[in-house]
Amino acid sequence: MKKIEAVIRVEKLEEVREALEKSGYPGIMITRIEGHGKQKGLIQQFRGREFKLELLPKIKMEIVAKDEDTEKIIDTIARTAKTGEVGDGKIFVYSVEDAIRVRTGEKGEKVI
Amino acid sequence: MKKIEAVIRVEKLEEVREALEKSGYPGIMITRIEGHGKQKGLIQQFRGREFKLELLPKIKMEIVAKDEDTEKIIDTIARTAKTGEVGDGKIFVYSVEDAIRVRTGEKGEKVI
Amino acid sequence: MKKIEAVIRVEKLEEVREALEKSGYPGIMITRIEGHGKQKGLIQQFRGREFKLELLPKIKMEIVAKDEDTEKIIDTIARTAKTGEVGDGKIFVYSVEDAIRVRTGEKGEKVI
Amino acid sequence: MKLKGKRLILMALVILSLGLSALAFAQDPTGAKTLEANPQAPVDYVWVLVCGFLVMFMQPGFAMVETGFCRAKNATNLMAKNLMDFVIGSLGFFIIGYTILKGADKFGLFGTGPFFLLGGQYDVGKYLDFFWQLVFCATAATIVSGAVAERLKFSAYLIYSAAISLFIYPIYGHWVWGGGWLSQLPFGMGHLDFAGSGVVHTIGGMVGLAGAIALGPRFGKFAKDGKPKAILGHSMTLAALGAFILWFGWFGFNPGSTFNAHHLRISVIAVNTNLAAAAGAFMALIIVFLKTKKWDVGMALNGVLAGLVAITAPCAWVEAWAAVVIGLVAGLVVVLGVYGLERLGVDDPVGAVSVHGFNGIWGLISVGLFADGTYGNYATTEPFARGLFYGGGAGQLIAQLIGAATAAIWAFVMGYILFKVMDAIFGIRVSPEEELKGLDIPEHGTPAYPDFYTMNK
Amino acid sequence: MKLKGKRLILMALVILSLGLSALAFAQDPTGAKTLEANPQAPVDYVWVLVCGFLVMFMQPGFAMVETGFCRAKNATNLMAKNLMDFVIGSLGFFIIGYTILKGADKFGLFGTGPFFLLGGQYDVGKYLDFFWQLVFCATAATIVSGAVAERLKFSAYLIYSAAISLFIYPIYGHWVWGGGWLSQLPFGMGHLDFAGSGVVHTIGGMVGLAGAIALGPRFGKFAKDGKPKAILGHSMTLAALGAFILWFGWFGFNPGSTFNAHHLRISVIAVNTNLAAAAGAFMALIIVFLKTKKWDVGMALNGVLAGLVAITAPCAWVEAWAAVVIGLVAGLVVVLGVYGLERLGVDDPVGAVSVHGFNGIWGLISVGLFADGTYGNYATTEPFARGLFYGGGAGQLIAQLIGAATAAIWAFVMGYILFKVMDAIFGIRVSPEEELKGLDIPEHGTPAYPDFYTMNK
Amino acid sequence: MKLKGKRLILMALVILSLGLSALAFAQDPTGAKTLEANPQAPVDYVWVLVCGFLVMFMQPGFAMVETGFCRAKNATNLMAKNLMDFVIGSLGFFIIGYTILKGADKFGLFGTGPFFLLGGQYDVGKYLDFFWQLVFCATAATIVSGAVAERLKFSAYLIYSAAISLFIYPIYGHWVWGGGWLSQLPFGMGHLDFAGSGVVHTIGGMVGLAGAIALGPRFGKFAKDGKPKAILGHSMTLAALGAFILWFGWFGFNPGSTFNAHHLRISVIAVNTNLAAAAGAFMALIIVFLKTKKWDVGMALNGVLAGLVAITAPCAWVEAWAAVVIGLVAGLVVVLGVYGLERLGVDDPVGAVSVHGFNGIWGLISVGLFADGTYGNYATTEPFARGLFYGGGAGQLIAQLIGAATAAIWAFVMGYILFKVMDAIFGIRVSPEEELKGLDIPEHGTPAYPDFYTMNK
Ligand SMILES: Nc1ncnc2c1ncn2[C@@H]1O[C@H](COP(=O)(O)OP(=O)(O)O)[C@@H](O)[C@H]1O
Ligand SMILES: Nc1ncnc2c1ncn2[C@@H]1O[C@H](COP(=O)(O)OP(=O)(O)O)[C@@H](O)[C@H]1O
Ligand SMILES: Nc1ncnc2c1ncn2[C@@H]1O[C@H](COP(=O)(O)OP(=O)(O)O)[C@@H](O)[C@H]1O
Repeated sequence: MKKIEAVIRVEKLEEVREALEKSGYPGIMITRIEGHGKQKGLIQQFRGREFKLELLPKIKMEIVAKDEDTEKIIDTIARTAKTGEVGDGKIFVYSVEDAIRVRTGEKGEKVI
Repeated sequence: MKKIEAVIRVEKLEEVREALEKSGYPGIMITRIEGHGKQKGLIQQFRGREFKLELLPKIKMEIVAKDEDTEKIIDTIARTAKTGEVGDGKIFVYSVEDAIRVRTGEKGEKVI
Repeated sequence: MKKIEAVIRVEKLEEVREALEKSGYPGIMITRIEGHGKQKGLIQQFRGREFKLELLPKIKMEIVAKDEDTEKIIDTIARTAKTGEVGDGKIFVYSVEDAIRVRTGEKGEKVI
Repeated sequence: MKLKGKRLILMALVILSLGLSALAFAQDPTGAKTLEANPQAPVDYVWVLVCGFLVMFMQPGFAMVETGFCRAKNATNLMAKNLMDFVIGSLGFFIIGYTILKGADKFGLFGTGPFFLLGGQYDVGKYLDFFWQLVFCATAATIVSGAVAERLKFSAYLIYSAAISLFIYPIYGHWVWGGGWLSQLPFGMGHLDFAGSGVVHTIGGMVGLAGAIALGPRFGKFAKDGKPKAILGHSMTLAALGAFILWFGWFGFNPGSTFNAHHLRISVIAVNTNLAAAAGAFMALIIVFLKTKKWDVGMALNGVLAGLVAITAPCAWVEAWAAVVIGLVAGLVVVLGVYGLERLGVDDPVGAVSVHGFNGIWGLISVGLFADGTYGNYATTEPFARGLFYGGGAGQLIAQLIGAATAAIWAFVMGYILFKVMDAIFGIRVSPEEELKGLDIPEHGTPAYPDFYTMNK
Repeated sequence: MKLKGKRLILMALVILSLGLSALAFAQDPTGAKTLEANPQAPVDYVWVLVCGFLVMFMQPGFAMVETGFCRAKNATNLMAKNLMDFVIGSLGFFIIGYTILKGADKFGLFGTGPFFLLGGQYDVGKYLDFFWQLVFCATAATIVSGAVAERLKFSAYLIYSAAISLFIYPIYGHWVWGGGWLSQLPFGMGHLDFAGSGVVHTIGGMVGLAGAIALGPRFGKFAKDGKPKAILGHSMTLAALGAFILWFGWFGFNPGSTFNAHHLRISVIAVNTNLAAAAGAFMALIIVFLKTKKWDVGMALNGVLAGLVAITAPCAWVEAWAAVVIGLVAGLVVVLGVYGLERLGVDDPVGAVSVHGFNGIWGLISVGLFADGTYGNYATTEPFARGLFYGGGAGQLIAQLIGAATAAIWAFVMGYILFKVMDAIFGIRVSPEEELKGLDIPEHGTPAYPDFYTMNK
Repeated sequence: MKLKGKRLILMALVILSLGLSALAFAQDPTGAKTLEANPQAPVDYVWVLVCGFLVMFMQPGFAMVETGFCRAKNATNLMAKNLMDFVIGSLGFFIIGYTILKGADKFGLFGTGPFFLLGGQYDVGKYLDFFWQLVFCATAATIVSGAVAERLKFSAYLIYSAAISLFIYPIYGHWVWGGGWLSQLPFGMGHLDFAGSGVVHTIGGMVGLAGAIALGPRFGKFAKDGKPKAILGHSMTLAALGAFILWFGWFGFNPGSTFNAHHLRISVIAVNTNLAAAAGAFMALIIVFLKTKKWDVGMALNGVLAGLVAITAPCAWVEAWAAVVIGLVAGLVVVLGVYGLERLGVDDPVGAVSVHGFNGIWGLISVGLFADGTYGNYATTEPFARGLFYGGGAGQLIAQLIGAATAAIWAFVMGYILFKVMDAIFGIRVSPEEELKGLDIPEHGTPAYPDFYTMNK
């Protein structure tokens, strides 16, 4: 089992989720984070004074998938989340040791 | 060291945390996420128009524990978070390479 | 590649980020969490009635870094996040299997 | 001399026409005859209407205080309740409530007459009175939503709203303001309640108490050992906004209750209203500070409202320093009330019972103590009300105590029966799951803040 | 007898001076001459000003309803629009709008005269009238922001604000209230619109419809198959607060439109206004409950406003039960309107078109049905308006239908041309990226809630 | 002729009684004698009271603007401060402040007489005046909370509130409105400040400046190189709501300051007030747009308030176009003020100093320029005020400059001493940790938004 962790643009959430829906995925956790990478900060303004917001709102998606599905899911995300501009985000992959389904108490890859 | 990552129902947070409190746990991180799995979306309504919320609010708990405590903690969570209905959530387990306590700078399993 | 996951005080976010900025880091994800560890709960009050908040607001920072940079980043965080009081937080380290840059589709350590 | 003479005639005209203005020329829908009979009427109409608008504006005040003091997951539900009690209240009071309150007295118990403002009631004076009575009735209705917040079914609240505006409020109101038995008590000047500490606030507060008891406390309000726990509201800014709106609206509530701008006493009433509110907030803030060493804004806001409720009955009959004293005591009463109810295991999420129920009673009593003989029964002519401290003896005080007890018992009993009967028939409390999730989505389908990450406590 | 005589003289004086008060003693900046001519003027001035203040206070009511019903990412933008339409409206109406509305009539089409309140207009009576007309104009202007919310460029909104206050509103207003052709229709008493169901609300609502159509729906409002989807607002508490503020402000809007406190009919108007609002909310709540089994607060709030808009034209001419009926129908109209527009693919984020446009028309029509012959053309003397149900025949109804059709067509056509021309020149819709991110940061630089974690939907 | 004669007599009666109304029949707690002496009094009482209620309602306006412009972590604290300054202000002004302001003049410096509204002050006219003066005093008090926001200890704020209402405000107020030396300057008609650009706003704003300087800037306001950084407020919707509420309340503040509804000039005042506010917002929006290419709502809201503050002194003495000009300049002043103070290293979180302090001064000066000879010293009879541009010479302007300088110096010096003395005794600034965490929990125990995920910036 792998965990796929993707940081994407806030505006892309709906599109990516719909693409995943179509191509199939086991489940997802979505977290609203703030990120900082290569993308320049956002200029905001308040009562005439400008300032730079260094941390930009981003979406983190986490999917725990069977090893064999990992590739396809990563592809789907990478494809739909892309705009080609700086700030598109990154996808990280981790290994998962075990999984438990709370409702039934089952363990292992089959709960995914 | 293992990281136990549990996705549970929002309403179960208090109960699970109290159960953990009783049975003992080293520390916890709680994140408010939105999830999507087998559970059907929630119907909401606004000015006469219904719509389906695909992403449901969930709670993610993360606990980094010593290897030997992992089983018990997973058990406690799995037991108290269970309602038997779809949407109870999942628990994932990862391995942790190192841990540092900021206050003291100590490293390794002992900081847990 | 490693993922460095640090839980720090909310008030320390700005300082830590600036220190990282100076010493260099590849990118960051910041999440607003609630935590519970050794630190005692916070007493709050509402209409004359006091109560203890068990879960305290904390900041979780996650940085995926090349193996060789890990040490320095951990050091920077541990140094600047420290106050010496209970509640300073912890840093956990995980191994990362792969990384993909969405914008270009590139893979591996070079995308960090 | 000549001038003086003219002036006296003018005066006489004014006074004469004022005397007639109440019901004279009934059934004058156009208003021309009423104006002819009383050329001074316009300023009274303007005064009563503008004050009535301010009283109506107390509705969002209550809505904001209640929602601010409750959790985000029930905010839509509280908006729904605070809206619909005014809606149902307006319609119910129109259908029959007004007739019971102000119709022809029967046995000193209730009024009778045509419903729906029909049958000779199409008259500018009648409509003015109806408007005024309506906004007061709706204020009593909306008090209860706070005490039963976060767990009462919306359908039960709709029925409750109808019940209070159709008869619970109008009947008691008739006793005091409609010529009923309390107004004719043979003590002092009969039971006096200038702007409704009793009629509006004790009634609302004690029905709320009945509801809170019938429902039981919210999940999580008391620990297993019975120790009360705080459940924080979700917006101190909205709560404060609401309290300020109420303070503002109260300037319609109290001064407007002269129902007559020719009672220049309105300026005294305005001053008293303001000072009592300030004193109530001050006292509540200080007491809690002494206990917890924190400057507790929530309690200070309750203190504002406590002072306002308490001064509502006496505002026309007392002077400024007495208003300050009445307000200070009100601040004490609300703090003791909040702690006391918690000790008794009663869960009143916003403090409505202590603010309105208990301080309504205190306000009624204070008339019997502080009335200083400068204002009459909605009249600037003798007889004037006089309390114990101003040589009026115990008569007025007795009348006040009887009225206060009557209000408290009537409201509590009627409220308790109402909620218990509904509970027996269809259950008035939402399911535990709905309570945990919050009432917004199960009852209304609409979360209050869908764009924000909220916690569910 | 003597008394009676004096009284009659007094009356005569009052009536005489009232008759003169409108324009008599023009160019009296100090007000002393006006007072001398009409010693009863102060209460009228107080009435009109206080009601005018209440109408001005409807601005935050609109702002809160609209922002509450839209998403957090556009909240700053909605504040900006609701602020600046009042700002631009005030200045534009000052520059020329007022002259077009109330200047010397030309061909029954528009008014002429000096601009900028200059040229003999420095007069307390003139300024009073200007103030009153200004707050009404600004109300019409602010209605549109809801219909075009979440996608119209701010610069386009500034231009639109100027256009509506400079001529779209004043010209139609002149036809009805400035002595123009609609007021002189040879049916009934000519077209009647007491407080502006048509002049203010139909105009605002139909310009809004034009804007909504010209812009097209928000991204995500309709699925690919054309099925409408709900886009939730970000704060039910602010939306409810806004609706309550509007309800409160409407007590200035309607009763104040007598422009005269000596019309004691103001009490009837206040009662009707309140009952129609309540009935509208009740009906809207019930209908949606029957359909979805949820108590829909958002629609109930729309129902309040629908009832208020509908009663705005007839409020002075009908009695209480008719106000309830008018309100109930308004509740129905707004629900059907909201569903109907969605079916037609029109996206009106806050329901402004159904609330103001459609119910404005219903309000105008209802005058022709329910007017009961107790009030005249802003006069308490005959002739009185009489509708179909009160033996007045179809005359008044015809006048109402002509006026309603005129308002709808004028506003829609002018609005459509305006938005289309702007669109052709510089594009009125923000870019898709800006729409997705929300208008707050790209247009204003300022997010509304930077301290909160918000979702972007 | 006969008619004319009666009318003149009536007029004479009215004018006579108005002349007497102020203090005639002192100690008439019932109000009957006052009414007899002046049958026209009711409309004046209604006017003054309703306007006073509106002024009181400015309190939540300030509260919402300030909290909206500050961070969520200090929102409870700002509610506490905005509540308690009104509470302490009400009590302090009752205890002694009113006597200092309006008591028997001593040396042109302060008033003397009985405290606590005792000693022959139990009189409807006195209470009316007290109410009016009280709400003005409380407005001055609440201005300061914005300038010292997010870092001043709550206990220090309580003491400050007492100090400003007990003597800082009353003494200066006495100089201008209590018959003190400024009102008797031998230039023009003496120093003129119709509704308090100076008495209320310059005083509040300059005490605020003293506080902001004594405290130093908030942590994070200036970069290490001294460059100012923006610290965003937490709710543009609440800030806008607050500004609208203030705009609304100002219609009580300015027109009500005639203290007399028989001055029909109130309509001119209302128009001027509205136009200046609009012009201020317009100018502020445009200037910042030219600089940053963004439509800055926060500054536009400040512009509204700037226009309102500036027109407060001249509103009764100028005509509409002048009000627009005064407002436009006010918009410029507030923008320059905000940028200028930042350049000087002064941190005024909400712009209170620029809005109230600087524009209060501008408002005072503008009287000396634009007063056009159509209104007197709260009188519709000659002598009328006349400024430089209307052939009045420099006399009035000199009186205005002297008054403005006096207000600025008095307030700044007293404020600075006050804050510095408190600081020396117990320290007025919260600890750095408390400032970082926000004042809500350490000072009050209550977070403002516990159900929401908030960021701590
Ligand atoms: N090494 C990293 N560790 C953690 N998060 C990262 C890392 N690199 C990028 N991110 C996250 O991805 C987001 C987008 O990255 P950015 O560098 O701006 O774009 P791009 O992927 O186009 O280079 C950042 O805001 C940050 O949250
Ligand atoms: N494979 C997965 N990867 C990530 N999150 C998951 C996965 N499966 C489930 N989840 C999370 O768990 C939540 C509950 O899962 P769900 O499938 O609805 O219930 P159940 O565990 O009863 O099948 C989801 O909302 C989602 O956030
Ligand atoms: N074993 C753990 N697993 C997950 N989170 C932890 C763990 N230990 C500490 N934390 C997080 O770190 C935060 C600070 O830890 P705490 O024990 O209070 O301070 P200290 O590091 O000084 O002992 C906690 O609030 C919690 O969120």
